[in-house]
Amino acid sequence: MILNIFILILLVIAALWMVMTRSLLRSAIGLALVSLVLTIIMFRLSSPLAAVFELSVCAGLIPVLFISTISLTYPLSKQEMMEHFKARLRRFWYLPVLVVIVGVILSLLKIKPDITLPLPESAKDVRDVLWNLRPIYLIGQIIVLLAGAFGVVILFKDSKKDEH
Amino acid sequence: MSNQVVLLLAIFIPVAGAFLLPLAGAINIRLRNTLSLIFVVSSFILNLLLIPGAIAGKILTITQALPFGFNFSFTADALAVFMACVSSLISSIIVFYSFGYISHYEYQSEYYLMVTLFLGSMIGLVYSANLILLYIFWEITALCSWRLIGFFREKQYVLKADKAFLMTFFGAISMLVGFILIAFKAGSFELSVIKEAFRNNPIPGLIVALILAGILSKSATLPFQTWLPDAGVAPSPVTALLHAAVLVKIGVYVYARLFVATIDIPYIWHTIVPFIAGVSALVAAGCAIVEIDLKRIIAYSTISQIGFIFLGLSLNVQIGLVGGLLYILMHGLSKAGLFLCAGIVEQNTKTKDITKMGGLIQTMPFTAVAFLFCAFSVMGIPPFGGFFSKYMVFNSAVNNGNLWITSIFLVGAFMTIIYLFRVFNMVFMGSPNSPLVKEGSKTMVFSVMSLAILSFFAGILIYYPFTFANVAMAGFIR
Amino acid sequence: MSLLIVIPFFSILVFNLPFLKTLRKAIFIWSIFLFLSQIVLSCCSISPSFLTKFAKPLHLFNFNLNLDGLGVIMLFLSATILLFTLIVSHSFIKEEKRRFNFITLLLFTLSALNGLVMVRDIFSLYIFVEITAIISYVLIAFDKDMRAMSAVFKYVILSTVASILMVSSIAIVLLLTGDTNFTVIYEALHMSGVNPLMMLALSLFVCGLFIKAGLVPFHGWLPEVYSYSSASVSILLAGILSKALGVYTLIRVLKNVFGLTSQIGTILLVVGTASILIGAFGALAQKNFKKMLAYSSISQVGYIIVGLASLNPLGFIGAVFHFFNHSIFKSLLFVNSAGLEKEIGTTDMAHLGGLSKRMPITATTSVLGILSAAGIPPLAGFWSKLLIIIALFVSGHYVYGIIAIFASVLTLAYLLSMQRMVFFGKLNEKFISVKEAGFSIVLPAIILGAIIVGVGVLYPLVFKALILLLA
Amino acid sequence: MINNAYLPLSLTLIIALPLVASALVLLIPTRWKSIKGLVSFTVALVTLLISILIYRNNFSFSFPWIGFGLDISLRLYPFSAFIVTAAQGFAVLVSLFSIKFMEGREHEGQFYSYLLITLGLTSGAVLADNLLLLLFFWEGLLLVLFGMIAVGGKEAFRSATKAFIINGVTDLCMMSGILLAGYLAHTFIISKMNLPATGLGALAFVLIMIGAISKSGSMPFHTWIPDAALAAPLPFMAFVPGAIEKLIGIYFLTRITLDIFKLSAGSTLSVLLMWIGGLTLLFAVMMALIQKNYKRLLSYHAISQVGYMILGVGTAVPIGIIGGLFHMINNAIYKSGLFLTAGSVEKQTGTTSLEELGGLGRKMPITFICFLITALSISGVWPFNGFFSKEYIYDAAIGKGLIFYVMAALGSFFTAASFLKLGHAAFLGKLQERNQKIKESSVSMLIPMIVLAAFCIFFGLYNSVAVKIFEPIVQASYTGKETHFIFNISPMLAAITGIILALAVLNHLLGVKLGKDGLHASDHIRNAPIISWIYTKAEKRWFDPYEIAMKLLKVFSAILLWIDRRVNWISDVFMVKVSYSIGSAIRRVHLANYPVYLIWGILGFAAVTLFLIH
Repeated sequence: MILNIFILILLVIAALWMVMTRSLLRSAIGLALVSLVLTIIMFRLSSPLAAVFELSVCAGLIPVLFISTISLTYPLSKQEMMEHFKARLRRFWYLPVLVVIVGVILSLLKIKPDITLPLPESAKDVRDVLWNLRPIYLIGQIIVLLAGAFGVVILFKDSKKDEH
Repeated sequence: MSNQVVLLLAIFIPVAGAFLLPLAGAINIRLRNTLSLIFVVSSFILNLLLIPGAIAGKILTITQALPFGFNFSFTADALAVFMACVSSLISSIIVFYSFGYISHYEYQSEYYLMVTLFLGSMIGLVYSANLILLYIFWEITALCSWRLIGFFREKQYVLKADKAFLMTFFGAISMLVGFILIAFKAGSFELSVIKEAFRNNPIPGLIVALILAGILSKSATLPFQTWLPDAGVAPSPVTALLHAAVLVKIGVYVYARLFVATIDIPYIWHTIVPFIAGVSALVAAGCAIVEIDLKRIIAYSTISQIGFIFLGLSLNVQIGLVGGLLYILMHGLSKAGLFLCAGIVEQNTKTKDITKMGGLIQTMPFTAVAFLFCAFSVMGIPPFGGFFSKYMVFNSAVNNGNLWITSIFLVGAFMTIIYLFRVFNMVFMGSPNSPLVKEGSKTMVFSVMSLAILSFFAGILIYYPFTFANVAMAGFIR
Repeated sequence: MSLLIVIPFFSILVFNLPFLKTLRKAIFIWSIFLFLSQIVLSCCSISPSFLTKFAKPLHLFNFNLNLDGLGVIMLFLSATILLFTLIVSHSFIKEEKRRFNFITLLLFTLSALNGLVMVRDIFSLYIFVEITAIISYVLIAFDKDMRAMSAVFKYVILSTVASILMVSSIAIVLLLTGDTNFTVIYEALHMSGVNPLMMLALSLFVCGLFIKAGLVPFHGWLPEVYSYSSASVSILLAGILSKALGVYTLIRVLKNVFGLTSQIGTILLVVGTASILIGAFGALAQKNFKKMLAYSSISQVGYIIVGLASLNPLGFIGAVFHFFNHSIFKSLLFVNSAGLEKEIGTTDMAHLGGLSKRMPITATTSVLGILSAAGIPPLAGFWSKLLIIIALFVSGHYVYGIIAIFASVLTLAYLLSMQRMVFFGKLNEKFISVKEAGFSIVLPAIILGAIIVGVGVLYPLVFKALILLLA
Repeated sequence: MINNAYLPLSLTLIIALPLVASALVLLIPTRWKSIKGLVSFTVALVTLLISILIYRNNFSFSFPWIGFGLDISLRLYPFSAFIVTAAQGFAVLVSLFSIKFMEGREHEGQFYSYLLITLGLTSGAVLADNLLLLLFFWEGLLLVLFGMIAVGGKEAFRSATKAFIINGVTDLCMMSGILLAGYLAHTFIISKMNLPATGLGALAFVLIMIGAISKSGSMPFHTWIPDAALAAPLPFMAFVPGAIEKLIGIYFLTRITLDIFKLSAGSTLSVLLMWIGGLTLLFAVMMALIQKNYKRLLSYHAISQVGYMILGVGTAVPIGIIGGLFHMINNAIYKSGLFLTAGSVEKQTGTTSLEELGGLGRKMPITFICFLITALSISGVWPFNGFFSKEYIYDAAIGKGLIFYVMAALGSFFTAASFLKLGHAAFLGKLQERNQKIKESSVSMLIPMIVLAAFCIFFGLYNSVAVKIFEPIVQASYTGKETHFIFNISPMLAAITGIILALAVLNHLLGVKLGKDGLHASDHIRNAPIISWIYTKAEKRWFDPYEIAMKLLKVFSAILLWIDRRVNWISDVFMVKVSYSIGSAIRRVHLANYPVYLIWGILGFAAVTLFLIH
């Protein structure tokens, strides 16, 4: 039980560090760290499939993408970085405070989850659930992907044209 | 054709016809003007057709049940037919008058649309027997009066129109809440059902107060009276239509329909309402004596005369009821005359400030005589109709035995004489302060003279309106 | 039913295939055809017999969808508002390329909204909410105007927070009931009785939807997004998008999943009345036409929530009817503001004045919109507000009823001041040359105005249809 | 003489004929010279003949007009018949006089039609047996009053408005009094009403009395008459303030004191009446003394003579009432006679201010003689009618209290003094050169003067005839049985009046010696120590209730306007400021950075969860 709490605290610290760090590069690395901790939690909660996806996509692919693009950009000078940090500090100093307050409140409630955990009768295979029981998810996922890609294309593709 | 058809036509010719007018206006001006006059006059004639039935005491009802209890139902009893005839008569004269008046300004088709719609919804309101239907027509009149007061598009004038619309809307909302509460107690919005439900027990004071707020805001009595003088910025046929003949009478009619004909209010209200009316009459008369804007003076005098009508209706004395109803007719006629004369004077002298006028009787004799006749009728001088209604209202005040209220209204009557003569002298008599102007156009002078003569013959032939009012108000005193 | 989602989606794919460049011109006509057919479909499906007869072929894929009364209204509304946005955007977006992109986005919204409306399980509801949200981010930022960008950034932050709340609530629900289908959850939750966890799930989901709907404690993003997004997008947003995401899902979830209990009723009451008042007072002091409309839509959405909170069928019908009316008159007012932006370039009311002379049609339609918003009888807004007020009185919330009805005086106040500042008053010389807005703006205004008057005057038919659909 | 069948027709004819004729007169084009005067003269004559014919009958009938007690019921009985005939008689004389006098003046047609309307309405009011019908005719006179004065000239409308407002206000009091009386007695038929003069009845009596005495022009409501004297055309002054108003006012006063309220002799109300009569008597005649204008002097006298009548009727003793009524008819006769002399003087010399008159006696002998007769009868010299009616009033007044008798005596002293001054200033003394060419006025103006002078003498010599006319009135209410009152003039009172008249002559001679000519005969009284202060204040209209009321009203309505502005302030300024301040507060709170929105959201979420879970 203590281990879980320790991992959760680790997760929160990693997230805070990601948001508060000075340089963009470090925050991208922070993102990878957060997803790593998340995969550990998922493994502990015995859902290997989700953990594998989390590890490969969120911990692997996305941070690589971010780091490569950020490294292409022109690095900020030390002094500018300090200013950004102060500005960000001024704007987000209360985030950790807020998290603590909400945590305290929720603990006060002492929600006693006295419900019996209904074990899923048959560990249905993800594949047949996706295909037979809920095909709508597939359509939904496809539309989301397409919408996201299309949105990025519309907003940023022709911006290059404007530059030159 | 059967009376039902006549009733529906009387309401829906002006209401539906109003929307044709802008189209007719696009074709040519004369067609639109005559069309609007035809609608209004035909509604008046149709109402006249209903009189024989009403006098014989037959109550004509049309009901069409709709979901949620907002049924589409009308009743034409003597009270409703009386009010419908009065307002449609005066509106037809005013529409005829506005041919000459409005021709100088733009937005004319909007004006004619709104005036005809206004009359149609007034007739609809008078005949409606369902509280929600009544509220719908009530709000349409508020909407039309908003557009009409805001006819001249200057920002100041539109501000006044908005103020008038907001105050009447505030009153209407509180009245709607009152209606809903009544419908809860009685089980339906139908007036007939409500009448049965409250057959012997009076309704709680809160509901009376809420509905009274609406009535007072519409008929411009004390707490809500400031919008009426401000609405003087409207063109004068509108102020005549609004102040004198129709709009303020709606509030009084709903008081008569609800608190006299359908429900009996707790006895304490029979002293509160006359007291409010008395104070309002005094305050308005005081303002009229001191004011210098011609239209505002006549508007204040309307507020003060409305106090008299409320006195008559609220004292629970039979002669008072009949007197109140007659007062509506007489005051409507003469006050419309006063406003139209003010319109002629204001349009020709281009100013509303009476201190700058004077000696106009030399060049505008007809308008002056018409103004004097109408003023006499408002003051209540015998051969004119105003005398009979004033005497009946005072008689009911005396019979009611409340000396305080009688003395307040007596002082009010004194002040009426004084401020009306003050206006007459400053405008028409004395040495002219500004160059004298010629008489108004033919149609305007004719309509003003007809109103003056009507209020004179209303006095001489008082027997007919009296019997009609007597039948209308029979059997309401429990 | 599923075709309604699939067809617009496939049409996007088809038009975007590289080699079919020549077909690009046809997308405008095709999308208009698509919207019109959906309107016709939703109109005929008011009579239940139609659904059963024609629904069979639509069941190509068994997506576990079904269409109830509320869904039909939503289909109709989304189709009409999208149609009008398309027509208005026609005169705003000039280049061929950007217009094509805009139309594809609209088709995306259509399929997403249809999906949202017809879906029967909670997770796919979440998915479609996410799709619509993403598309609305892109739409708002479409003009890449700086202020729009900052507004959309705030909107993205807040709506992702909302999505997180919803996802966690779905997780808890899954935990409790094991299945995501509405009916299954409904029975499971009601059998197991009240337990704190279920309450937590409910509050999470409801707060997520409050953020999306822009009700008072969570309404921060709404004014900026509505006023800084481009003219045609603001019509879509105010008309249907933010309400569909927030209010429709709230109705669906509360009615079918968690069930309307008195506790949630009081929350809705408090939030609704607060948003009515703050929306009305906020709008009173505004100097910008679109910002005032944004605040006013907060206040009107508050009416819908209050109608829902009265927990009786009358209130429900009133709330849905007001939902319908609000989207109609709000999009009418935004169409008028689009007309203003097109002809004058600014919607800052301080400089405007006396435009009714120059733009008569826009002025008259905006009068119709105002009166319907304030609830003046002959027009549609009055009936829905009346139903809501009666429902509140029936369910005993007299104080809230009185506050709600007297807030409509405030509504009338700020709308009249808007009408006075923009359309009446003296025409200042800069706008002498202004002429009436183009045909593509005037047509939607007239149609919307006609709908308002038609619904208001023919209220018996409308009531019968509503009872048929909802009761 | 006419059998009963025609009586209802004749009664309605008396009322309707003048009204119809008045409309006719207006239609006659102005070109035909004096046709209008002739028409009004003939119509008045015809109604006079009708009323003389039906004089003897005692008859009443009514037919319903409107419900609630207002139906047309007319009653002819000796008292009302007498008043109607007297009114028509005066109408005949005045219209005859004004044929010549009003010739060539603009609005002549309007003058005659108003004259006829007044005649019709007066006979209607007198004949009415229903209080409401009386009120209808009574307030109708208001309309005509305004018209007749306004016809006088350009600036006449100011005094016309003043007259209208004063009469309008008092008529409204009378209306509420009548309604109260009708409410108490449950009927408006005068013959059937009898009410106790206590409590509400007293209030009703006072209100109705205000209407009656204001119509007859007594003290508190008299101020319009002197102003109207200058502005209005002279025949109006001779006809309405001179005769008609006195007739109706006192007729109605007697009806309420005798028939309706049956005032007991010593009751407070009768004392009140006597005081009003006494004060009017005294103050008006003192004002008359100092007047410099022929017509204003006469108008003040008209007010003071009413004092005598009210004093007489107020004693509520048979002799007093008969004295009052007798004085009413006497005063009507010599007052209109005097006004007619003023008319003929004005016609010839073009002015009525005494400075420009003098020595007209030689030029206009007949007018001078008629003036002499009427002046002597008004001052109460023995053979003429004024003496006898004043004696009856003295007799009744001394019975009630010495103070009333002293006031009456002083009054007659000043009356005599002022008429001596008037006669001296106008007719004796040096003839001014501007009046050299004048000659006696035309016959048609002289006849009415001569007739009236003859009546003064006739009623003086055969005063018992007058008493016989008024006896049945008093009998009906007092003793109920046929008792004949025998009045004889107490020699002692007659002696005192003789002494008073002699003193008046002496005072006049003293005045002439001091003031060197007739005009300034009264100056020595004018600037006596305290009296002069009162006089200057009176001339500056301090004591004029109308002016005081108007100033008070201005202040009162200013306060009311302030109230109205406050109510307006609440709705205009207060509401707007409050709502805008709340609105801008919300706008300011709405900062641009999203963390604030986030915090609101989370707090909201926390509140919802807390509420739901507990």
